[in-house]
Amino acid sequence: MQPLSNIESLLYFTPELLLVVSAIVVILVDLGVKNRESATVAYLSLAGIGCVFAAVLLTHGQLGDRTSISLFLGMIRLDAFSTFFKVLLLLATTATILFSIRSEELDAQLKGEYYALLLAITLGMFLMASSTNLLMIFISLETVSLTSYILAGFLTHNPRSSEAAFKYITYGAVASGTMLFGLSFLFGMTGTGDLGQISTRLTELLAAGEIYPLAVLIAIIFVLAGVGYKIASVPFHMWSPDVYEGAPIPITAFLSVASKSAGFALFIRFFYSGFSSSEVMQSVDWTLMLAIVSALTMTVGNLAALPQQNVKRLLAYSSIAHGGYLLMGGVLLTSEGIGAILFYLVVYLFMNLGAFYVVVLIANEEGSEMIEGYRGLASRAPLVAGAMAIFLFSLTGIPPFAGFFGKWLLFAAVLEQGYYWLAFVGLLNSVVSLYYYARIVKAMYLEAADEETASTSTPFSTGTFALLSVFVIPTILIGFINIFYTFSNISVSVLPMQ
Amino acid sequence: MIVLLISLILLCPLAAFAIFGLLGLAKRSFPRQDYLSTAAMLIALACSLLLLQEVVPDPEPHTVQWLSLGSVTFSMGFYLDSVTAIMLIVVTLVSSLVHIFSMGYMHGDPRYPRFFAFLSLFSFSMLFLVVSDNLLGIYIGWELVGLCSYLLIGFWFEKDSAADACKKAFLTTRVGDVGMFIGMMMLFTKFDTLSLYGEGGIFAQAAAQLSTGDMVWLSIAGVLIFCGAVGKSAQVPLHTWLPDAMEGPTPVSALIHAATMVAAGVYLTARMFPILTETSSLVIAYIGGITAIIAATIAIVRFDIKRVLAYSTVSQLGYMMLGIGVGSYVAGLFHLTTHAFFKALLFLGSGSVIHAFHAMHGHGHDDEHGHEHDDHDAHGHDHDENHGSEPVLGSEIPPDQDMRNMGGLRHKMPITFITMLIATLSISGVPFIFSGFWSKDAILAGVLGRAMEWNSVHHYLLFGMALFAAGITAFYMFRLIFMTFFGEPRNQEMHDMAHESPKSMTVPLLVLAVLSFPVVNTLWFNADYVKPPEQPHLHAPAHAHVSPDSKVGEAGLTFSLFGISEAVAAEDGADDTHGAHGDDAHHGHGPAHTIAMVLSIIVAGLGILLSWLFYHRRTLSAESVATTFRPLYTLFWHKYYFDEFYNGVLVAVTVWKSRLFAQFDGTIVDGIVNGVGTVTRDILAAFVGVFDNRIVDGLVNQVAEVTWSIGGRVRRIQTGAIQTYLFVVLAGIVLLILIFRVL
Amino acid sequence: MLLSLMIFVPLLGMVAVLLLPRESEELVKRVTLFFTLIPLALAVALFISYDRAAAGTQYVVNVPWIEAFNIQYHIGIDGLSVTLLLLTALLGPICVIASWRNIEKGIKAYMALFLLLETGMLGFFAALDLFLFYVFFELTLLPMYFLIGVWGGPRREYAAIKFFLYTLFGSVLMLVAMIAVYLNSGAPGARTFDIPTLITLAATEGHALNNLNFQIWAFLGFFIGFAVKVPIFPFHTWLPDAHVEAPTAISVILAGILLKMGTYGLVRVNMAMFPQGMDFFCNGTGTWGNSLALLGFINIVYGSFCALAQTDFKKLVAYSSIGHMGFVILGLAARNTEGITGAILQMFNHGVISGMLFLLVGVLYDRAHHREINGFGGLGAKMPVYTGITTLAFMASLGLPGLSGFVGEALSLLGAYDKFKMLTILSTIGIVVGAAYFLWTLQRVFLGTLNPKYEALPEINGREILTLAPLGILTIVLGIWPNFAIDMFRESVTNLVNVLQAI
Amino acid sequence: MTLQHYLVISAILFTLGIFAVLTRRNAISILMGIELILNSCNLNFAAFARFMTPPEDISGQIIAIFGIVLAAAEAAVFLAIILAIYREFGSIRPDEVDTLKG
Repeated sequence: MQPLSNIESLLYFTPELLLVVSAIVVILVDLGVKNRESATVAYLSLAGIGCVFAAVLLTHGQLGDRTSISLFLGMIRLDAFSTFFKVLLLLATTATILFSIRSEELDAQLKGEYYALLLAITLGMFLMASSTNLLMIFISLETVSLTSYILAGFLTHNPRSSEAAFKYITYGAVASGTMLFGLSFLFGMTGTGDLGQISTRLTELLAAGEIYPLAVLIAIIFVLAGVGYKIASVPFHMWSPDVYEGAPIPITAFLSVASKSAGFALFIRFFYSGFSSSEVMQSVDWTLMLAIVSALTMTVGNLAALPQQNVKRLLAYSSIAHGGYLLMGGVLLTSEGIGAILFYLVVYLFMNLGAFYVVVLIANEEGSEMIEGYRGLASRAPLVAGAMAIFLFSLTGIPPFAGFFGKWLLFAAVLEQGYYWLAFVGLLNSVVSLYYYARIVKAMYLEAADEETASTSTPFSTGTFALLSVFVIPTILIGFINIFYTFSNISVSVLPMQ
Repeated sequence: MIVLLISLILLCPLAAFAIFGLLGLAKRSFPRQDYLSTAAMLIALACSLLLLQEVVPDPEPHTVQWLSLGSVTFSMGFYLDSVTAIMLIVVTLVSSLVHIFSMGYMHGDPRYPRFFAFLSLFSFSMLFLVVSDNLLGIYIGWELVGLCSYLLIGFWFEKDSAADACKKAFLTTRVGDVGMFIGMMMLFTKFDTLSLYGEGGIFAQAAAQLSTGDMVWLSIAGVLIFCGAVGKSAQVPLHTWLPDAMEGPTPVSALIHAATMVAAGVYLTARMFPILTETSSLVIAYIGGITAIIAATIAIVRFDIKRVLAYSTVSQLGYMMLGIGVGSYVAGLFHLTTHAFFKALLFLGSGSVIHAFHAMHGHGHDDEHGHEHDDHDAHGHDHDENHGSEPVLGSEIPPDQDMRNMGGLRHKMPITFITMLIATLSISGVPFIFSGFWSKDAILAGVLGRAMEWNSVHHYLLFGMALFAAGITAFYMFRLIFMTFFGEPRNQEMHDMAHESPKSMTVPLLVLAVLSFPVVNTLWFNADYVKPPEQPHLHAPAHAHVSPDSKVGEAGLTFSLFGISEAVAAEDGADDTHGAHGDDAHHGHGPAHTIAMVLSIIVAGLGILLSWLFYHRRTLSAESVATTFRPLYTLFWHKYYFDEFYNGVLVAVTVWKSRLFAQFDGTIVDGIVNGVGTVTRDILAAFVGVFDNRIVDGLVNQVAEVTWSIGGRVRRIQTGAIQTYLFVVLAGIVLLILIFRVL
Repeated sequence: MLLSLMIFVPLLGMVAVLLLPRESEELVKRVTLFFTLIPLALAVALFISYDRAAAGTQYVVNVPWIEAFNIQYHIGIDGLSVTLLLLTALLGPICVIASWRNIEKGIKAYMALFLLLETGMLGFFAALDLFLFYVFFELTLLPMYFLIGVWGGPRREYAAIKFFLYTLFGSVLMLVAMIAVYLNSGAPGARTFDIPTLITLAATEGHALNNLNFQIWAFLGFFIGFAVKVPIFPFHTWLPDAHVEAPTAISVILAGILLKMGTYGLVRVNMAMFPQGMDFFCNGTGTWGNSLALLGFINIVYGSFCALAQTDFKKLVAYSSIGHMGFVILGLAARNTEGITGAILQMFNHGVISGMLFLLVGVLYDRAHHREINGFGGLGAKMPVYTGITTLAFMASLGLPGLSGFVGEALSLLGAYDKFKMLTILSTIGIVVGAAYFLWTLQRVFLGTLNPKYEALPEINGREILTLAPLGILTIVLGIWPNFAIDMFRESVTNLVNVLQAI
Repeated sequence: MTLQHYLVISAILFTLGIFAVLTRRNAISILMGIELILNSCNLNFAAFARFMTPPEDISGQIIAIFGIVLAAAEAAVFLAIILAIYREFGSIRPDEVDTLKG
């Protein structure tokens, strides 16, 4: 099918347009809001997100029986895959906005920009999930990156936040520069920016022996540097613990879930549409490369998480480790592998956001992100502690929680392709991860709180519990519900694979 | 009818115990547990007597399916032949008498009801053992009597010696039981059943396999099963528990550790008679012979009246084993029966003496176990005489059991004296009018008969041992009588207080005394009543000078001299009508018997004479003899150092080993996981480029700590300096390119 | 339906307990007791109505669950599972009663977790879908972690995490094996987790599951998972710690049920699904042919000797469990009717007996507040009933005939002797050592002169007797009439033996 | 001038950029290094567009233009963050901004 022209495309571009509109409206309204403490803009953003959500679904409905539509002359593509990620990203954004409302560390003065930036970053991620052209990939990546630099450094007068932003931008700029360099070579070799055509041209050229495999290898590794930086895989992960620790907690949560998801969307599009032909595979066995990267990522993430005392930082490393698990699915050139990634991302969204929400709550209460702050939580706030325990055990991958089902899909996919060693490394890592997750559980349940905190603690509101349950219930139930498996499988089936 | 009677026999005592147990859960007890238990026993006795008429030759077992596994079935059932019937009577009779005796003896004990409940449980277990038709049932009864023995020896568990003794008894017999269990496993693997009788039973199958030649495994199985008997019947080398078991109340010693339970080993061996091969028979005979001598020699130097009797029991049990081992099936069982009565009598008599001495101690009837608190100065002066203290268990002889405190009691306690004298005459083998003479003589004749028949050195040697033991038996038994009942009272104060025991105690003594005369044992003299089973696996050795068809299992033991009966042992079919005596086919037996009888009378006489000289006339001094044969005396005194060996070596090694294992568990096994962790850590450390020689030395938390330390190293790369991070990126890219360029 | 009800009633109970106010502790306990008595009633009903003559599974419920992977909610019972279900359901109320007084804090959470644990255990024994089986297997982990970690002794945190890590380690290997089985069960789309189907497939000539090499590796994966649970040497070191630190009722569950989950898994999965793998490890030939029996032997002797060296009453019982589970392994390694029947019987009996033992230790601990064996002495005079029950439990545990412990042990040995003569004979050392440590303990705690410190020690009370009596009666009944239990699983065992001998 | 010349120059630029980023002890210098990297990419795109694609296809040039725009945006954000850093740490030496680590 021919790509639609720019004007025709606008119809299918409603969600993105709505995001832009919402962002602008938020800024404008913010100018007029007198009471800086009020959460008006936040709720306005939520309303915007709601509209976008409806638009996403409606737009997807317009697909009809077409599997995909190419928009803006082939710049982006609308298909089930992108819709899947859009829904996912909207969920993450919604959660982040809700966290932000409840978080006490965010500066009230800057709320308007903050929410506008959140909406903007969501727009960037939407584009990341649907780009099919090098130009669009680069632009969306940079949109997301630039916005997240600002968000990470959003806490004025907080040196840690500034430091996080500084490290993030330095690291991010180099990584994306490196990626761009790789992209330029891809463009040079194939003479096109379209991923589909790149794949075709690469296949032809390699078959004809007209380009060096080394050039392809370097291009792939340079691209990997950019993508790997987004999903925080070894050796491009080092920014993430520092940034996660320094950034405001809602942003950390957002980065760890949404940014990673968008990164994976990009990764899957890029590698599966661009480099999955057998000729490319023959000259550059990037799946083996990914397998090694994946094993290293989860191992480094888990091991480094072990001694952490700061829960936010611990979750940062845990997030790296989960990136490693997710990459396992990417090692395989199968739809099962991709399906497993998608499913795991859904699961991960709920459990990780849930965990970060508890971190927000405790930070509000204790003013600390340290494990000590969690001592005796079970007696102070049994429901919060119970929810946190569920998130953590789900992150470990213990049935009956959703994390187990996610891992199970990943491992099944890996084993099916005979990567026994990788599955083994992954499973051992799950065992190791139990240790540090259990440390938090231990603090909550097995250790007594200091007298002081025990007495000064404030009860959590009903809204808090309601929001918690929004994360807890899916974390318990997702694995048992068929539709999620189906959904992730349909999303995969539209990907052009060779 | 049979089933009904046997069920009654079993259920009555069981019910008596069950009532106690169930009420116990509610922390109550039946007001008259003693009557309940005794009545149960009397009913059982009556049923046993009725059963006598039901005995038929070659009976079929009455079985029910107990455990069905699909392919394999284990049944439980009764087997009633003449031996069973006689055993039933022996057990129920002795048990009833002991029950009655205990009503007097144990009166006032704080745990009086429990005592009777345990006696009931014991009776049930013992009877179950006796009537079982299969090895599994026997094993069950076997272990249960062991349990009862444990409970009753430790009845006065406040006494440390009793607590030690009961544990020792259980463990020692358990060692033998494990051997028995292995033997059972061998038989089961071979025959797929544990039933002994009936079609498809072990005996039938074993007989059918007669022609298969090599029966080494059968010998091994036989010896292993015999191991159980070694433990339970206190044969060397597992005999040490029985003397210590005298820590239990005296009626218990009489019932369990003299008359019935310890005889169960002999009974079992007799039951296994049909599958004994010549090797296993010889092993049994030797163990029996050696036990007879060792125990008898130890008995000579004991001063504790109950210990003397205990060693005497061990010695007599050895005798019975010897009898079975040489194929004198009937003689062995005959001795079992007679011994049960006269030994029970001896024990109860000694109980009566102890009881008498007890009263004067002011503890009253109610508090025998009070003697743990007894004054120790009595022992102080004893030790001089003792040439050193008695080692290990039972090192302190309670004064009321010490024969050196007794003497001249025959006037004070005439009934006790008379009855005990009868029993002593019986055990010593005083000819003709006492049952012990006949049974012991039957064994001696059996051994000699087998020796002559097979012309076997082994059996001549065994005969010598048996004869020697017989002499010593007479000696130490009369030593006991002389020291206790004759002479001057050695402890006047105690003597003055002594008195005859109440009726409930003397009546059982009298009954048992009557039972020590051969008249009441006539069943044994009826050749048709008790017949030895065939031993298809026992072959006469090549050099035997009897015709090969001669059935050695019937080593004839004729009583032709007095015509009391035809033969103790049955004849094979053709000879049944004639009886054995004077029959040419059994020419070996007649002379053997005569020689044995004459010799046994001589040695018994010698023993009694010497004893008289030493302990009554005091013409000879025991002390001087002891000094002369100091090494031998010391050996006897220290009971051949068995206990020292077991405690010093076996127990110590076991405990040491267990400590070692536990230590191993704490350090090594956890440590192996640790080791894997360490290796992983070192490799990873090298990879990470950070070396640290400090080894994490937590013993248990190793894996976690090691992994943790890796984590610590990994995080150290995270220096916080952004340019380091970027360098890692660059290095990573270069590394990836290099790796895949090389690949 | 009955079966599902039984499994999920405790879960319902958990919800109910959670909804109760925290202050009404008595109510919480009563509600919990009520929700554990229902499964017991249902289990008894199942036990009675179970068709003993039929070989297959009964009360089957099979509804699709996660269709994307052909995962079904497939439950059903055969003789083996119904026996263990009964045990589980029986220990449930007993443990609730045992926890009545000695759980001081957070009784509500305790009871809720306990009910969750019960659902996990019941579901595990009924599951016929491998995935479901695994989910229930893991479901027991979390409550157990908290029950030990929160309500345990002084070193509870360490014990809890050790238990958790060990088990998780085992179960991830099991997960790999499980996925491998799933992937090899057919072409994509036709794959299944259904245990009965998998067993049939594994017995089909030429099927991927029938491959010897595959069977060996899959066997190993599952085996390690279960071995940690059993626990089989050298994966046992979590057990003494967990047992010692856990509260009484949880020790009972741990020893009574959780250990059985390991051996049950061995029977249900390893033996039935991988008969060739099983054959490889216990055919008595080759380098590996004796390995399973050897592990059983090591467990028996090693556990017994370790128990002998303990001075902590509870640790002693814990090590004795290791020894007793060795008999189960030995019996299973024999792969014949006697051995397997013995092993299953031993599983049940050990559940009952070790339950008693831990309860008894708890009774003493509640009174004296320590468990040092050498610190007692002469209690027999002070607490005659308690002593009597303890003696009964000890005797049953050391395999006294007439009590249940003997039958299982004896049958296991009988079966094993047929295949592994030397190892079996050596294993009997365990019987003697077993008698030694129990009698020695009996002597040190109950016999001898009364330790004056415990002059005022109160006798065992009615509530405690109530927890012990059913177990004690079962011990005696099963000792006298083992067919009572064997009837239930005779056909199942015959089936299994046929499968094992078909290869 | 052939394609090779452009590529060599861009490679040199890229390397210099990386070198600057890794070694400079001043945040501004690092920003300059980053700009070098980005510009080397732009050069590449332009060169490839000139030599490898038909003249009517200007997608390469477009990417280069976008690259310039984004580089500018990045520089702006970077400078803002450097300001914040200077405010908080009193220094813009990257090795002194290392409170987050481990």
